Amino acid sequence: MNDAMPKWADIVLIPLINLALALFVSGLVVALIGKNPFEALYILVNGSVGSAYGWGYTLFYATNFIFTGLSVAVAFHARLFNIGGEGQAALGGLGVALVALSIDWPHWALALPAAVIGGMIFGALWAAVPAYLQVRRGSHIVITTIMFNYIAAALMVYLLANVLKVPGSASPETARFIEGARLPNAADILPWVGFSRSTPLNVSFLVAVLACIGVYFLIWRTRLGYEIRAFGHSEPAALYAGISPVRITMLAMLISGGLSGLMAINAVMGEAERLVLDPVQGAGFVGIAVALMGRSHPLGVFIAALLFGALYQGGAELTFEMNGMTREMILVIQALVILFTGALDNMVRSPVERMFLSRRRQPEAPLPTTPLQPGGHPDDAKIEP
Amino acid sequence: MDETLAIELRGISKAFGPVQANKDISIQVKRGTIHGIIGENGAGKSTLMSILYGFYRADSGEVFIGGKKTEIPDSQAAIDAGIGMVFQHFKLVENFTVLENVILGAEDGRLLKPSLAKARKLLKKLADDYEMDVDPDAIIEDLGVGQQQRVEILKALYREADILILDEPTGVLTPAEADHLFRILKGLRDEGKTIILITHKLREIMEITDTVSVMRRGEMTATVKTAETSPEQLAELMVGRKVLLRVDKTPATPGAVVLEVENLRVVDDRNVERLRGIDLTIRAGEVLGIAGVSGNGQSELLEILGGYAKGTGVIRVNGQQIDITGSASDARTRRARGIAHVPEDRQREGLIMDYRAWENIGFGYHDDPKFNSGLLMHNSALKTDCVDKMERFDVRPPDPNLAAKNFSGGNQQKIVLAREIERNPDLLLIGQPTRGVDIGAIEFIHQQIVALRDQGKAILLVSVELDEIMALSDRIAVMFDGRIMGERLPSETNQGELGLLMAGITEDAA
Amino acid sequence: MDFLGVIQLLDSSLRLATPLLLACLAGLFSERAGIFDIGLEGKMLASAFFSAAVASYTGSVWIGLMAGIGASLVLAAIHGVASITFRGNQLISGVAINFLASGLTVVIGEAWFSLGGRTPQLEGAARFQEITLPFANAVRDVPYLGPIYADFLSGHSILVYVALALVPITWWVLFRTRFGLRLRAVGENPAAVDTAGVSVVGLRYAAVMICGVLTGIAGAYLATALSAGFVKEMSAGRGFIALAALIFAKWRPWYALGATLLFGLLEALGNRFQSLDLFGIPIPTQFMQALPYILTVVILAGFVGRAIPPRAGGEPYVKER
Amino acid sequence: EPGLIIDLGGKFDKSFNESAYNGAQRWVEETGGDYSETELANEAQREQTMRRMAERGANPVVVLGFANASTLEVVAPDYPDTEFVIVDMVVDQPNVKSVVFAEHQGSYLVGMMAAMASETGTVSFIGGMDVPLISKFACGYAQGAKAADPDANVIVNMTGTTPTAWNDPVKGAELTRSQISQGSDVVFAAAGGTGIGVLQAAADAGILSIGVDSNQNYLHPGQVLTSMVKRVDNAVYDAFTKGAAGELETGISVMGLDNNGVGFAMDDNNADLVTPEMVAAVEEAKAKIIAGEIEVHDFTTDGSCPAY
Ligand SMILES: Nc1ncnc2c1ncn2[C@@H]1O[C@H](COP(=O)(O)OP(=O)(O)OP(=O)(O)O)[C@@H](O)[C@H]1O
Ligand SMILES: Nc1ncnc2c1ncn2[C@@H]1O[C@H](COP(=O)(O)OP(=O)(O)OP(=O)(O)O)[C@@H](O)[C@H]1O
Ligand SMILES: [Mg+2]
Ligand SMILES: [Mg+2]
Repeated sequence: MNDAMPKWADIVLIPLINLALALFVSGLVVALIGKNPFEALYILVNGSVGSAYGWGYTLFYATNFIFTGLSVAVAFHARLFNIGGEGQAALGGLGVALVALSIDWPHWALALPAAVIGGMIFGALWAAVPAYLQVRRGSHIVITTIMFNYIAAALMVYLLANVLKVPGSASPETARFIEGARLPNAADILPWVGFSRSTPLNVSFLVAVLACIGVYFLIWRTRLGYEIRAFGHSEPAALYAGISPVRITMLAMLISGGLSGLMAINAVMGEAERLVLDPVQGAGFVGIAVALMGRSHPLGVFIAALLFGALYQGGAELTFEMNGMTREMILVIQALVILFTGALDNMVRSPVERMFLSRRRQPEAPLPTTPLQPGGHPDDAKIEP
Repeated sequence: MDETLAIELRGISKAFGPVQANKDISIQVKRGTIHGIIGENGAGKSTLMSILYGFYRADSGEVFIGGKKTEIPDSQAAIDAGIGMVFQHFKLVENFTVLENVILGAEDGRLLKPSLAKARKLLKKLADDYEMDVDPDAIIEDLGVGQQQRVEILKALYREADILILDEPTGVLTPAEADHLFRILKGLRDEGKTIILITHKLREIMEITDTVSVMRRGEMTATVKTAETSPEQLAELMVGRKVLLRVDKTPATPGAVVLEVENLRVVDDRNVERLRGIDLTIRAGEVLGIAGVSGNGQSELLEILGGYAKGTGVIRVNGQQIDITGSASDARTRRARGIAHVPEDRQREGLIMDYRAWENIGFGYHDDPKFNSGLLMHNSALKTDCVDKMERFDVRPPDPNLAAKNFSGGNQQKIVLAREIERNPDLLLIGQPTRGVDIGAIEFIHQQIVALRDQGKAILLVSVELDEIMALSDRIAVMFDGRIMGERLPSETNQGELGLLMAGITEDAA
Repeated sequence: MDFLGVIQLLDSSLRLATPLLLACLAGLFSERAGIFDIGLEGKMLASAFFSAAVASYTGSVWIGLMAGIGASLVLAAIHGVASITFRGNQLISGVAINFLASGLTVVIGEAWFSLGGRTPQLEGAARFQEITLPFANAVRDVPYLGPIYADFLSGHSILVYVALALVPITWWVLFRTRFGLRLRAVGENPAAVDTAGVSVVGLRYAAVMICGVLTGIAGAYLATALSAGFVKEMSAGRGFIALAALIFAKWRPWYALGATLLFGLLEALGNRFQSLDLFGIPIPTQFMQALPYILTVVILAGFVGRAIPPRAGGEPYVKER
Repeated sequence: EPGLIIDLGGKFDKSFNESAYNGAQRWVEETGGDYSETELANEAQREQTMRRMAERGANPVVVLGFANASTLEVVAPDYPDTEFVIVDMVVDQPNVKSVVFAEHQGSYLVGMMAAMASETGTVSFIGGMDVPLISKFACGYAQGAKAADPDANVIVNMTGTTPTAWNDPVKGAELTRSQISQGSDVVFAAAGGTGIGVLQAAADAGILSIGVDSNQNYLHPGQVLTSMVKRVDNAVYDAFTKGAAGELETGISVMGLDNNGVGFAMDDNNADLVTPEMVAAVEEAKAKIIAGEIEVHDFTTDGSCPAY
């Protein structure tokens, strides 16, 4: 029972302390390589959320992480560890690109739903094989999804270098999508906010928000979600209730793969406007961290994705603005954030919990004592009949 | 310093987060006696003993062993002080052999070989001395619970324990096995060892202990000489009010046949035949009790009737044969045929411990149109339903938003019962209805089962508690090793006869 | 392909399998004790960097090896503190360690050598050299057995032999010693170990640290034996493959040898037959490059049954909630 | 003040990016000037960084690598007063100078040298990833080898299909050993950080290797036959100098053998390895290529290679 602490402490105070610790240690690393940590912190924060420009990038990265984070989260609810987000998102990119390139789209509003479907189907198909093998052959989904990441990478290189590339071009990338298959970006939609023309943030962010809401509904409101969670909590109980493990594993992985595939809406259709080699850029792996830190809840995923988006953008500013700051520094900061907010959570939680507990115990009145003589040995103390 | 005291605890307190499990407990245990500890579920018995064994650390209080103040920061210290403990939930490594489990932590050197050889010899000797045979090379998970318990006792004896704590040891034993255990305990006592026996069975307390302490809600309410007390008094001390120790019921009036089972066989995933041809029938308005030591196929019987084990044979419900092998054979289709199921292990199967009460109230029936529209769940319908059922089954606290894990065992069981009974099934399967449930709640649950029978339902009751089987059943079938050894009427049999059947001994053999 | 070709293929498989084997055995210790470790990759990378950096700085590969093991141990300790002491989520901790290693190796490397995160090339005593086993040259001409001995078994760095020797040693430690019994028990049921009077925390730390040492050797092998210096991200996913091999091997030492040799062989085959014509139709390079992964899936699905992990794996040992 | 955007892969990749960086450094040393520089960390930053550079007032802005082309196509028109230089790709905008290299020609020459230095008649190539640009190297190399020795056997291998393909010296070394076992005794690496492992394995096994992009002969003196240099440094240096003087010409500039944009590296480290006959043959071929008498096929034009 987790009533040791008020809720606000659980969801606000503790994460903030953790984040502060992570930044503190990051500051030590920055200082260690001879840079000013305060300046770095300022650039990091200001660069990511200090301007419309920064937000444009922060939210763009966050969009990717929301999709991959949700993907991992949905699988987690069924107690499946899908580390195939990289490959599923790459295949999603293929699906999106095929949709975008296949028809002379008159308007993005038509192209987007089609691309959503294309991305989801391709991502889901790439997850389907590992899911099926898990269900039918007991092949461990962790291995198979790792393998499918590599296979996806090979497939993408083959297709882009040989099949989809613009003839005569040396670039392993598809042609740029036509106007009707390009998504409007933040500057198009919200010109008055001050987003720059080039901001990569685009309507896919809204799709991501919808996906969060959708996943929330799926998991906590639908019958399927009810069954997925039940299966994830206890397989014997699921069997007892007549929930088919085969069906749940397949469906959860298909949805998970579909969500990863959706990432391509943002990265391929929204930003690059063409399919390039490796459009995923590690977002599949970041999704694992995002899902774990967000406790597999869509809102948590959203917040964690935002945090990682801000770190990505702030980190870019850091390398841009601070001489001699390598881009790997940002990996270190990310790692520390994951470590402190995710894995070392109890380091802060336990003492805080104890603090709250001791404050709460004091006013409690003792239980009324029984009229019986407590304890001792019968020779010494007789009880009332 | 009192040399005659094996153990003295003074002022032990222990809190688990907000739960105060032990509150300022003091107790003295004389050397060479069997000391019983009795109390409702959750009274804090296991916690207290676990503190003595160094498994938990007390928040405050002192421990004296043999009159000497002793710090027990961990189990090693307890072992060094001559204490051995058989936990309520065994602490065995399931895929290790018996020998490996016995020597674990008490190995003689860095290498295993000498320890294993030594343990094998000692095990043989202990087996001879106490008639406790266990195959030293058997894998724990292949053993029955009774055998597993022997391993736990052997572990303690191997460590030369002087003081032996047994936490609810008889729950998993046949009466004969329990008698055997008690003989062993008496033997050990006569050798001068001290024994602490935790149980919730008053009969056992009366039968074997010299003194008994009663716990209630984390506090020690009394310690008395067994000879100077009575079951009724103990029960009252435990619960704080008078309780009915018998079940009131009228003779059954059986109706039409509801369930027919012919030659039912189940093979588990390790290719062991768990059911070896079961035949039985149950009529409307009667309770068929299945007695037996756990692990003799009862679970598999419930599982295949409940729809989630596969096997061969014939099952007919209300005269219609149901599919038990096809892919459509699952718990869902069973429920559609009017079979409700209270599973043996409510925490593993019957409930999703992280689900709130209202979510659990629809578990298994979540595809009922009342609870969903095909896609979305009607959470409000579930909640209303839950509030209603909680009230009628007196679930405490009556809070539908509380997670199942935060209810006490008895209340968890009430939630499951409420859910299954209220479906108005034709056939109700009930496994271990009162396991881990305290006396007060047992009373209530038993009344519910009898009431259901009187409404004309067919009930299959599986329990390892012979008392319960005797009290509730209209007919009793005894299972042993995947077979039904025989059927008896409760009025025409006794615990002794049933106990023999449970051990696989039929009259012709005996 | 002729016999010598086969020998060379096996030779290559052995080299490629060695880092996987070391990491796989490392993971085996950790996971057998109930601590899942997806941070093998990061530890390997950190060790690769520090072994190369220190070897280049001191000129001694042995000091480098120690430094690599040390770095890996530091990360292992972080994993231990997070997942044992503070009962954190082992997966999160592993992910964090992977990120930390990819970032820190470059940040430190850049600050140290200003070579963009690389270390200087290692030469001479700063590298592990290949060892020629006794009589290797003398027996080379013996048919079949000669080449097997001289070309396949002989001529590897000492760490290869260490890795091979670690297989029976691991088996022996796990199944024949007190420590091994307790280690396996703590991964199956920590409460049993605890009530037997043995420290769960101590055992798990020991296992995590052994894991650190072995991944340390794996990383050093990459940077100071197979290549001559550190390049960023040079572990190139081998930690994950090792993890896959561990599951494949069902957490058993001899199977681990088999699994990693199989992975090594598949990769060697992929290297050797990158361009292949099948009945005159050229197979795309990318297909051949993906073949090891495809075959892994096929073998897993076709021949390897369900792998049951240690039962207490991944869950922190919590007595009081 | 000029600006340089270093591509994914990093400043010290020992080849492409590093060469550009060296060009910028040379300019700094010679002119004492200052320039802005930044490294890309991921795909999405391309546009961001280009715009940031332009808005910061850098001029000209040099971007490296083919992957920037489609981005620059969009960005350049928004900054008509800024001049951009893109290396390795053509972008058709009035304020963009596109610098492309005839890598196939340079590779042809080192291919000839490889075949001539080979005793086994088998030479090999290791590329990072099987993408058109790398095949352009491989194909030129194979053509050169076949030209010098029509019976030459050319083995072509690629490291991998994930980004780690460019940073996997272990795999590079293993591929090299595999090629050696197939008879190769000269190996040409065009695989970024992976190439370091290739050159190392070649040196360890006592065979010859060929470096790429910058002059890598010094890495293993006496064991690197030559390096196929691609003077990205010159391109950058040139852009910086001309940009400062305000005389940068936009349009396409092909850096080939004729203007020393590509070539093979000769220095003390490989002086003993390259025989006068080799130099003579290669110089002759070079002259013929410049004169148009020999036409080296460019893989990227049609995705096929006549030599394999
Ligand atoms: N593991 C746990 N973590 C947190 N709280 C718990 C835990 N187990 C039990 N509780 C809390 O302690 C209370 C007592 O639980 P317990 O099962 O011991 O009750 P009980 O007195 O045995 O009741 P019953 O007779 O109904 O079984 C419950 O209300 C529950 O909220
Ligand atoms: N590890 C634990 N963490 C949190 N709460 C616990 C823990 N163990 C026991 N409790 C709680 O402490 C109280 C006392 O539990 P304890 O197991 O000692 O009771 P018990 O008398 O042995 O009951 P039972 O008859 O059910 O075995 C209960 O409310 C229980 O829920
Ligand atoms: Mg108890
Ligand atoms: Mg209880």
